[in-house]
Amino acid sequence: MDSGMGKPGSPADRKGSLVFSRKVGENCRHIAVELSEATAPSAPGQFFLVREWGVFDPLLGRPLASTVSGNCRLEFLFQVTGRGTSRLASLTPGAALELRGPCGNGFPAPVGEKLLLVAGTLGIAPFLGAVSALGEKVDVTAVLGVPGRGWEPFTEWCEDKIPGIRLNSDDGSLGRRGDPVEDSLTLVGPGRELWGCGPEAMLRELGRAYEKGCEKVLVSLERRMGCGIGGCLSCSITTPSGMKRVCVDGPVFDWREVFGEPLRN
Amino acid sequence: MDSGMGKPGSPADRKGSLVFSRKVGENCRHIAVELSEATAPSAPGQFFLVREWGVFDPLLGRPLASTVSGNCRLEFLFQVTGRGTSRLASLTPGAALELRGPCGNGFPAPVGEKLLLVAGTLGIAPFLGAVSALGEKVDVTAVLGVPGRGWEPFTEWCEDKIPGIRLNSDDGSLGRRGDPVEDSLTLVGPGRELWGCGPEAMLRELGRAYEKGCEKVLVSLERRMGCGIGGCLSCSITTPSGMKRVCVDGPVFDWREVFGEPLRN
Amino acid sequence: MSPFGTSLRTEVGGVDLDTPVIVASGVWPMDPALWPEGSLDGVGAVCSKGLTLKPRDGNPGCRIVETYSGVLNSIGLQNSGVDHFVAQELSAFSFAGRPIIVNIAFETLDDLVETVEVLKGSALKISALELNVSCPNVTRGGMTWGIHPESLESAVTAARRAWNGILWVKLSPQAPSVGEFAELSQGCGAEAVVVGNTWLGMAIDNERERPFFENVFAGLSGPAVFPLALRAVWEAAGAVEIPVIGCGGISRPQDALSMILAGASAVEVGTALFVDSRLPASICRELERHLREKGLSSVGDLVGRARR
Amino acid sequence: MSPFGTSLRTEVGGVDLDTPVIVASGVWPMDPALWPEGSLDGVGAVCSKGLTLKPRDGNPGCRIVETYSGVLNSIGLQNSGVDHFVAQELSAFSFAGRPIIVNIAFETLDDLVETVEVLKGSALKISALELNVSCPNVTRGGMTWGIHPESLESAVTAARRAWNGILWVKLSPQAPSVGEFAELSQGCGAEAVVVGNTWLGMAIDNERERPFFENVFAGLSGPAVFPLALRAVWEAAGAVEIPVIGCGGISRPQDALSMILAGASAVEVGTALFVDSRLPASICRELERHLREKGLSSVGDLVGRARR
Ligand SMILES: Cc1cc2nc3c(=O)[nH]c(=O)nc-3n(C[C@H](O)[C@H](O)[C@H](O)COP(=O)(O)OP(=O)(O)OC[C@H]3O[C@@H](n4cnc5c(N)ncnc54)[C@H](O)[C@@H]3O)c2cc1C
Ligand SMILES: Cc1cc2nc3c(=O)[nH]c(=O)nc-3n(C[C@H](O)[C@H](O)[C@H](O)COP(=O)(O)OP(=O)(O)OC[C@H]3O[C@@H](n4cnc5c(N)ncnc54)[C@H](O)[C@@H]3O)c2cc1C
Ligand SMILES: Cc1cc2nc3c(=O)[nH]c(=O)nc-3n(C[C@H](O)[C@H](O)[C@H](O)COP(=O)(O)O)c2cc1C
Ligand SMILES: Cc1cc2nc3c(=O)[nH]c(=O)nc-3n(C[C@H](O)[C@H](O)[C@H](O)COP(=O)(O)O)c2cc1C
Ligand code: FES
Ligand code: FES
Repeated sequence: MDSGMGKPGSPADRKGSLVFSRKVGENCRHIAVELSEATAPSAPGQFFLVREWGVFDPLLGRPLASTVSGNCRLEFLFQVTGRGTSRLASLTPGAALELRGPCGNGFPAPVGEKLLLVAGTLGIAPFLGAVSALGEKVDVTAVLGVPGRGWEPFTEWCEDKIPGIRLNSDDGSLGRRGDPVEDSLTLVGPGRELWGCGPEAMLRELGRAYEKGCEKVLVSLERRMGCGIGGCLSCSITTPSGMKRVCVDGPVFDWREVFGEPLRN
Repeated sequence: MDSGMGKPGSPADRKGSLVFSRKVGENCRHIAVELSEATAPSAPGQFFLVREWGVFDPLLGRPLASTVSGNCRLEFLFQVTGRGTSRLASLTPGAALELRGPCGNGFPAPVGEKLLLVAGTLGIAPFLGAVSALGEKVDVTAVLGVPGRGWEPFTEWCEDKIPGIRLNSDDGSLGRRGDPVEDSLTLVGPGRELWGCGPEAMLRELGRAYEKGCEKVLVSLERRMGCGIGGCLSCSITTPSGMKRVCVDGPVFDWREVFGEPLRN
Repeated sequence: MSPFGTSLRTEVGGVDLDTPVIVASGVWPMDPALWPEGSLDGVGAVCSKGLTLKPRDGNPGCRIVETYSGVLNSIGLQNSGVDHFVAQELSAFSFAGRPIIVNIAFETLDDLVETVEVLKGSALKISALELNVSCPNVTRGGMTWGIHPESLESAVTAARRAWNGILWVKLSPQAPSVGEFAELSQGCGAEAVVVGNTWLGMAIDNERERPFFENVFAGLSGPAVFPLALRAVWEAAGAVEIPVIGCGGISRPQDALSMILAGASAVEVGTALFVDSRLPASICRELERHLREKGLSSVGDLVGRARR
Repeated sequence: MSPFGTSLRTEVGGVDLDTPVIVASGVWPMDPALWPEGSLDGVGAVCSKGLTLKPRDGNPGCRIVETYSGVLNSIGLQNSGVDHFVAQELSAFSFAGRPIIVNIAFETLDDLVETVEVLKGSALKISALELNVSCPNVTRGGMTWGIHPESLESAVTAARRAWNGILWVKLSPQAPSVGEFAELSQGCGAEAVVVGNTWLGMAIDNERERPFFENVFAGLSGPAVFPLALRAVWEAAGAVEIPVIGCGGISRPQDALSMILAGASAVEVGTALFVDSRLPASICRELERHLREKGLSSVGDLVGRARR
């Protein structure tokens, strides 16, 4: 049952107030929230269910990885994909929020000294905290993939936060042409740990890192959520070792726990 | 069917943005809204259904009298009494609103030269616009009643907007001790028109003005509303001349239309 | 003229519509002079307020209470009676220039037949009769007609005999099986069924420790009921050949599309107009957008597409 | 110990509760170690996730969709089976220190009886059995038990024979008459009825032009259904002598009070915990406030007060 991932701080419900909400390109927002009371510190990969306070439409909190978490302050980076996130994006400073978290198991401290982070667009969010938290101790390389033109404000923002981040775009208009998995496969090898976050198809592809001698591949999954704490089974996934809840058994899983044994050629 | 009240500008649905939201004491707010597009000019006593944009909880717009209405700008003064108004009160500048209006029949231009306005607490709202609109042409006296201590910020705010307003409070802590009806009855007489807005019991009492020779008493009523435009019959009242809709047949009615013939002794 | 293309034209249960968006009964003024700016755009037809044989004052006391994303109403069929409707209201109503659907309610079958007789005498065109067997807000008649198979059958049969124009039946979602009741209506000769009306709910005033409404129960409508109404439409559309008109909680353009994909040939919008008078136009734009996206040419192609 | 006064103590259908607020089945972890800070405060009892005889993986595909002030779920009774529950989960669950209500679902009467037999073998205390005849998310069993009088009767009778502890029946709001079904449960020996479960709804994915859920239909819960559930509770409480436990859409403290005033002896909260883990404590404060305001001494005095 215990996945051995980064130990969770116990989640709590907190009221918060929006400090700022900045556009990062057309469709993304960087927001900061001041909490009424501190939560447990959150590890990279842990998340919060974020919603507007006091209204029931939209009803559910949206799971967002905290990119920075201080004592009473949290930051998030999110994309507007639907009703809840567009609502969150429309809020102005001072707006009252409700947050549940930190939820789930984050990424555990890397065992080796070399870490490769692979992100598809907003999959970069959980890594933003990791990069600063790991600091000098670990040699971190980050690889990011975006569709292409139009994503400049987003990639510039990421480059600012993670100097040296390697850019990939489908059409080659930003950074390398290609996808972040291919790019990352050129870098992995024995002794390097790999963390991935992004579309599920991308995460599955990361299993190819095992062929390159990489021994530890961790991935952060997404599912629609209800409770966020393991009670409602909305976020269940079928894995080789049975049903798992993304919210408490994950969202960070060992690649093999989710996708089974990698094919080796 | 036609009540002969102030001609309504045709209502429309508009998107607006909150310009400011200022506390006026514990429980009241003075807000300004910038509209995306102008509405018809509104007469004193006409109102708007005001709601947050894009969410369905709370669902209904709250009817609020516009205290000031310019081309693309509206101001409101309201009390937090329940879920909808407390939600409106929590919004911060920039918040997106939806407004339907101007709705209903406002107060028609007074026929005489002397006008007496009688308000119970927030009943002052529709008169704020009237006082400035009528300006020098009419000799206006405003009478306000409040419960007492605690309402200072509100009464000060009103005194600032309507210099010379006569204050009454239940406990005598603010202005005269007594109720605004008694106070106004000392002032009415032939040739003076009376407009009232406040609790229904107070409005009924205003019928006593007829005894004093006052010939025209107009009152603004409140009812829970659905559509605000005369379609849903949520706001119906039984009157001596049949069922009336507060939203389109009112909210401003001739006192006799609502309460019947006044008792004369 | 409709600002929307011919792709939205459709014939539903014998009525030709420029768009498949109908204003539901009882939520919007019959006098188009009262309609807010732009709210006629995209409207394919308009239902009258529920009419009864004699004038009714409706229910006393509180008539509307807001709930989470919904409203409870207990209007109780306030209306001026069918005579006044035909003599006075219908002509103003006709100014909207849209097909008029006349919604009627009744306590007894005799009432029903008499009401229909009066409507037959109208010089102005009535595009369809919408038989309301589903009003939860009256103690006699109303919903009770729509929740027992035998009474539904007798009502639809009586209406069918009395009325030679188009007949729609507006079913109650309180019926034990919506599909069965839709079938029954079809069997009795209805040209279409409207699924459905408000859902039986209530609210309590905690301070006064009593129900808000004099009649205790009231009808729930608005966004909250949309998923329930969508399911009811799905069930009905699976049970009958005649068109199903979807009604209940449609609040955003996407909802109307969902209803149509579930099998509705047209939709009625009600409560959502309280908060957005331009919803009909937005629905039309959404339908046109979806048709383009899927490379289809007519709204009829969308009906029931999610059932394939 | 409950931080709330003795005024909230109550006995409901044979179970002693410190407060009348129960955590509904299927929404909250059975392991109290997973409960957010402060969420045990004010909780009078906890229902288990719906258990079945054999382990179930639940439904494939999308399991939850948000609706206007509500959620549709199609979990499909994922659980590890009753054996595993008794052997493993019950002991952690008992750590909550609250009465445990075991919710069970079944496909056949034999399943039901066998499941009960396993539960009888438990060394740890089970305060009541909650017979779930109302799950809309399974194709066999589930809600079908709760919408036909004969099948409800057979299920409650079988459970009653097999189980000598306290028996609650969780009714379906899809039943044609909630009052009648509550009475039937009472007649078959239930100590209390829970009114009710989720409401049958659905959602459509417009882009993919198909239902979101593999089973098409799903269960609607949350704020949206509150007015409907309140009405169902009112009906049930008018029909039976045994306690009614109100469940459905309770989202703010006032809602729980309304349910109790309508006739519920206790309430279950579900979906609202997704957004407010401290709701049970807030409900208790609201009940205490109301008791003080009305000069009453016990929550029992509030039950059905709006019916006077
Ligand atoms: C653990 C976790 C961490 C996440 N961190 C981030 C982050 O830091 N930044 C970011 O931009 N996004 C993040 N996401 C994704 C984000 O939660 C969804 O994009 C968001 O919930 C969609 O809400 P919406 O209102 O925009 O969409 P909706 O209108 O609700 O739906 C639009 C689409 O979003 C998907 N979706 C809806 N609800 C959820 C849900 N609860 N979880 C996942 N997908 C959903 C649906 O499949 C649908 O296609 C994370 C998701 C998880 C599970
Ligand atoms: C034409 C008109 C003009 C008004 N102008 C003003 C104004 O300028 N300033 C101001 O403070 N108030 C005004 N009101 C009253 C204001 O609309 C209500 O106080 C407000 O709608 C209550 O909403 P809520 O969310 O606070 O209360 P809710 O939680 O909805 O209910 C709380 C209380 O408010 C009453 N109420 C609820 N809905 C309505 C409604 N739609 N109409 C009337 N009463 C309702 C209920 O009876 C209840 O007791 C006006 C009302 C009308 C009809
Ligand atoms: C205030 C109000 C009045 C209504 N009056 C009638 C009526 O007279 N006749 C009728 O058939 N339906 C009536 N209805 C029901 C609506 O026509 C519609 O069927 C129902 O509200 C569900 O749709 P909605 O959620 O889009 O509003 C009324 C609804 C409301 C809210
Ligand atoms: C995700 C989810 C899972 C549920 N699982 C069960 C279950 O296993 N057994 C059961 O009897 N009810 C189950 N329910 C129903 C709830 O217990 C409750 O009766 C219903 O949701 C209505 O209450 P609410 O609106 O407060 O949530 C579930 C509800 C949800 C939302
Ligand atoms: S979201 Fe409820 S169990 Fe994961
Ligand atoms: S609010 Fe609809 S008729 Fe007045």
